[in-house]
Amino acid sequence: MCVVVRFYNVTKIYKNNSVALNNVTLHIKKGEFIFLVGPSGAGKTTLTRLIFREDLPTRGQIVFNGKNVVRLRPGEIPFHRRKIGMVFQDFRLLPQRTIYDNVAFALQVTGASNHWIKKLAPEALKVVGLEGKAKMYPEQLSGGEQQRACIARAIVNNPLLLIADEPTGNLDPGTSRELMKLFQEINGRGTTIIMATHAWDIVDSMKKRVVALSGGKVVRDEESGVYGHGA
Amino acid sequence: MCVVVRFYNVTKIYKNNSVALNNVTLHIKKGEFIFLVGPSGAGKTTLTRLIFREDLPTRGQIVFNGKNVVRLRPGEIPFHRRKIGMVFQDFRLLPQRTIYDNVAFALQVTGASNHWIKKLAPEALKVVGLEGKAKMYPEQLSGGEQQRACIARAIVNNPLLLIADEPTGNLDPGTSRELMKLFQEINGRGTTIIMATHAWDIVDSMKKRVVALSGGKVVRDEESGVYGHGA
Amino acid sequence: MGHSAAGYYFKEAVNSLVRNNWLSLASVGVVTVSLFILGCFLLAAINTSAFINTLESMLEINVFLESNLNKSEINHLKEQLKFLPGVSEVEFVSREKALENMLTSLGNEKDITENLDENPLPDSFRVKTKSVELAPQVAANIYKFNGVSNVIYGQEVVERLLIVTRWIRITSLTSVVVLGLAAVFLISTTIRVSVFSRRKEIGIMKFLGATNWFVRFPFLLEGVVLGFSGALLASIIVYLVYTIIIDKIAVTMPFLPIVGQMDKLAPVYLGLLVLGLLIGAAGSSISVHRFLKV
Amino acid sequence: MGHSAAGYYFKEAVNSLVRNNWLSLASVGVVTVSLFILGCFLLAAINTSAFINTLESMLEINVFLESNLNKSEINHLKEQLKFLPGVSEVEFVSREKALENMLTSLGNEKDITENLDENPLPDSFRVKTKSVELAPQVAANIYKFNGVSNVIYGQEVVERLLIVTRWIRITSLTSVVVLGLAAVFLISTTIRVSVFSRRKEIGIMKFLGATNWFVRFPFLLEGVVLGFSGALLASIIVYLVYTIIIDKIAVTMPFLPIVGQMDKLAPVYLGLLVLGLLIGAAGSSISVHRFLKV
Ligand SMILES: Nc1ncnc2c1ncn2[C@@H]1O[C@H](COP(=O)(O)OP(=O)(O)OP(=O)(O)O)[C@@H](O)[C@H]1O
Ligand SMILES: Nc1ncnc2c1ncn2[C@@H]1O[C@H](COP(=O)(O)OP(=O)(O)OP(=O)(O)O)[C@@H](O)[C@H]1O
Ligand SMILES: [Mg+2]
Ligand SMILES: [Mg+2]
Repeated sequence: MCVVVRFYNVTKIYKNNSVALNNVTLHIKKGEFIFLVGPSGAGKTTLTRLIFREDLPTRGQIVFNGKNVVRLRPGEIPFHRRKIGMVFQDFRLLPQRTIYDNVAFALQVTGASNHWIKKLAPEALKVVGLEGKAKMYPEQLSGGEQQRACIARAIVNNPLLLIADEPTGNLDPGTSRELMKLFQEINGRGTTIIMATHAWDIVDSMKKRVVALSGGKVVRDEESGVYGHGA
Repeated sequence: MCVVVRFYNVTKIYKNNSVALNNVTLHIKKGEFIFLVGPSGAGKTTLTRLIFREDLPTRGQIVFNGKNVVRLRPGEIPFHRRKIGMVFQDFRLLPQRTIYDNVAFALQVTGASNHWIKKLAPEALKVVGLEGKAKMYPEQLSGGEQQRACIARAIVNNPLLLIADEPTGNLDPGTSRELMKLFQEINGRGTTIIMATHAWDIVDSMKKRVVALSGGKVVRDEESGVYGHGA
Repeated sequence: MGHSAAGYYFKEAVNSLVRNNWLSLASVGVVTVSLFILGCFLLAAINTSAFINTLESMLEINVFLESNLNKSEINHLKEQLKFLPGVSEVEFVSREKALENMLTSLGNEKDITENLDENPLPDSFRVKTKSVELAPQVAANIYKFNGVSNVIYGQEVVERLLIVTRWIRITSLTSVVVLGLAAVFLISTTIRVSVFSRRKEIGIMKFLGATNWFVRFPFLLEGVVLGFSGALLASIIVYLVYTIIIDKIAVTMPFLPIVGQMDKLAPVYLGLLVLGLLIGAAGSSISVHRFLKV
Repeated sequence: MGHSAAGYYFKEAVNSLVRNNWLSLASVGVVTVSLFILGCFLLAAINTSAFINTLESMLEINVFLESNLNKSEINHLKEQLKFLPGVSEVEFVSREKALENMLTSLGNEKDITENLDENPLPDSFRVKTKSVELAPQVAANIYKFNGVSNVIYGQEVVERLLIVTRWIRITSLTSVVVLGLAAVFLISTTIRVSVFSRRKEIGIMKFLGATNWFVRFPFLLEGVVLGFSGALLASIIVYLVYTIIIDKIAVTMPFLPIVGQMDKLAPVYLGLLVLGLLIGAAGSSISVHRFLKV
């Protein structure tokens, strides 16, 4: 099976009638690295939320890994989500747990053994350079550190698909560059990556597939594309 | 009075012994536009929190507009804060109020008349391009839109000092450029601006004063400086 | 506070009640339930007290006279008794009347007087005291009078009654106090938890330069509205339940003394309303206090 | 659930209790207060019931006999009475004994027998019934017997007593039910509000791929611990208060029938514990349910 995510004529209209996605059709192949670009409010986050089954589309179908996301039974949703590593734009760390516990928790929910957790969680923290802050609580971290904690949590259980929404929004250029190296490495091991971003310099330098949204429509979809400054 | 903010040997050590600021001395003159740069965890947000009297320094003194911030009585704090417009890195919008009410609220707390509020709040929303989303709630906005709402709230009561922490972190380049134009305009009217950012391209193009932090120390302070890619 | 501010406070309080409708409902529910129980108990205590008074007022001292007294001596004795401190009522019971009463109590269908040649009973007075506690002293005083052959007031019964009623009074007072404190605790806890769940909001207000009073006032108003609504509901329910119960009791147990006059009950309802209002106001403004220090 | 999962659930529950210590304390407090009041009321209801039983058991039927009966006729009558359905006790009171009793009740210090040529009173039986409801029927049956001149059982008193005791029973049962429901409401509301204040946390867990049960279980355990701790505290306080009170009553009012046997009280304490535990478990897991739909 070659295609990980398929969107068929997906439209998402929120309750207050704002059209976030408008008839989007999109195929994402296994192992691809996709930049999702477009102005603020274009629908990037909405698109990722639909894949993650955080919300349902108003019209259209979404297939992930051979399963129709729209038709998942409530009991199947957790298992669907475990296959996706998600870096949320607003982080969503558990405020009452340490950074280590936040990362470990993503493994705990999958029923991983303590042994396994003790091996993987510190590794993930090391990858994002937070090994020294493992025992701190989210509110004790700087914005960039919280973002990195969120990334560590997303990659810790080696997901099939990694969705990163604005993962460099709070990072300095040096850390950003390192993060992109890490993403390429993960991508190299076969993980599909969707990254929504405004960082035109990163997009331009990576020469990956670029999907540009505007007003909820796919306005551009190019292999080794660029951010496109006009947008 | 020419100097708006003075830091005298300010050190901030958090409860868990992490040194966020280390003996910082800094003078910021009225009408200046300052970029605060430095890697993630360098202490940028901490510095702004101390000016805002969200927290107290461990050692040292901070003077804002002729008043010692460290020695403010509890009853004076609100009036101190009203002189500062703050764009928080984590937005801090009131989740149960509409965008309009969030912006209006910043005026309400100062005791502004309804007439005044009805004039100023829509203006501020228009400036950030959110006039169409005034009636929506924060969770109904995209990340970039929330950030703009936060900016509208910070500028609505024409503060003496505008502190913006990562105001372009969730904005596309186009919106960022417009925001910077807006900031320059506000700055032109005499408002001092401190902007913590990782957007090297913006810093480099604006040629303003740059204060670089690293490990809690001021490592560079230049008039019309650049981001400095090595940092 | 200016016109706009007053309007703001009021609008805020109402908006917040609507926004947090679930929490508001829960708080009102807790106030209602707590004050309903307290109200029922207050009414029960008032009625118990009235019942005890009636019981006690039924207690009488029987003063048996020597058989050789004439009318004027008896009248003189009656006057003496009337002016004795603590005595509220004196009634003469002739020996004929006493026999009649006894026969009635034995059942007057068959005539026991058939077997009776002479009335064996003495003349007597029935004396009531102003309060049951005075009975022993009054009885002792009467016993010293000339012409009195014996004084009986059911010493044991009086003593027991005194102990029991004192216990009942203490218990019902304690219960009311304990329930009152429980109501205060329950209501203020609910309001505190509800404020707790909005601590972030309070923090943000402070960051925008709101003074403590500006933050606190809408919460205070909200607490007042919550507490008062709950108390009003409780009062209405207590009133309805009580009305139904006294109607039923009036039919099935007309002999029971039920307090039905509004002048005695009004303080109960008023007390509930004031209590609800005060706890609501205090509970919310004190809770807010904890989160104002930012 | 594997070993690691069980450990996780338990650790989570404990951690959460410690983390939310303020909320936990508030919830335990509410459980304690609610169940304390319920417990006091249950004990009061049990004792009221026992008291009513004693009162009722004191009620007796007086059966007056014709004056011309001989010993064997009297004995025969006694046997007949004993085998009458509903009768529990029969005691013979001779006319001499009856006179003595009457004289005692009039005060035996002066001798009224001086004035008395002949005893005017008849022989009688004192009959007790198995329950007070049976008295009217039993009395009517006895009246038909030969040799019985009159039957008195204080018809009015019995009727009143029956009505009053039925009311007391209904009232105390209703109170216990109402208080029980109130306790359930108060406890589950507090727990719901406390879960409500952590709704974001629940949402994040779901986003990480936690199953509903994985999220719910620690909350359920936490609810059980909260409910049980509160109930245990309430039971202990009720037990202590009750012990003190019955000790006091045993001294000051030895005549009152107090239920002190543990076999009758154990169900009360057990009931409180089970109730606390169940409400805690149900309250928290039901509340979590609302926030699981993300
Ligand atoms: N409340 C806190 N308690 C303990 N440590 C803290 C707290 N807030 C910040 N820190 C620590 O202080 C250091 C400086 O944090 P600060 O938020 O000022 O960094 P920053 O320059 O804003 O970084 P970023 O660019 O990632 O936002 C960090 O190492 C952080 O972990
Ligand atoms: N829960 C919601 N209810 C109503 N409208 C919503 C909701 N979430 C998003 N929207 C609207 O849908 C549109 C698309 O939002 P989305 O978050 O997908 O944008 P985005 O591309 O991620 O933008 P950004 O770069 O600013 O994060 C926006 O106009 C937003 O206002
Ligand atoms: Mg977005
Ligand atoms: Mg920061």
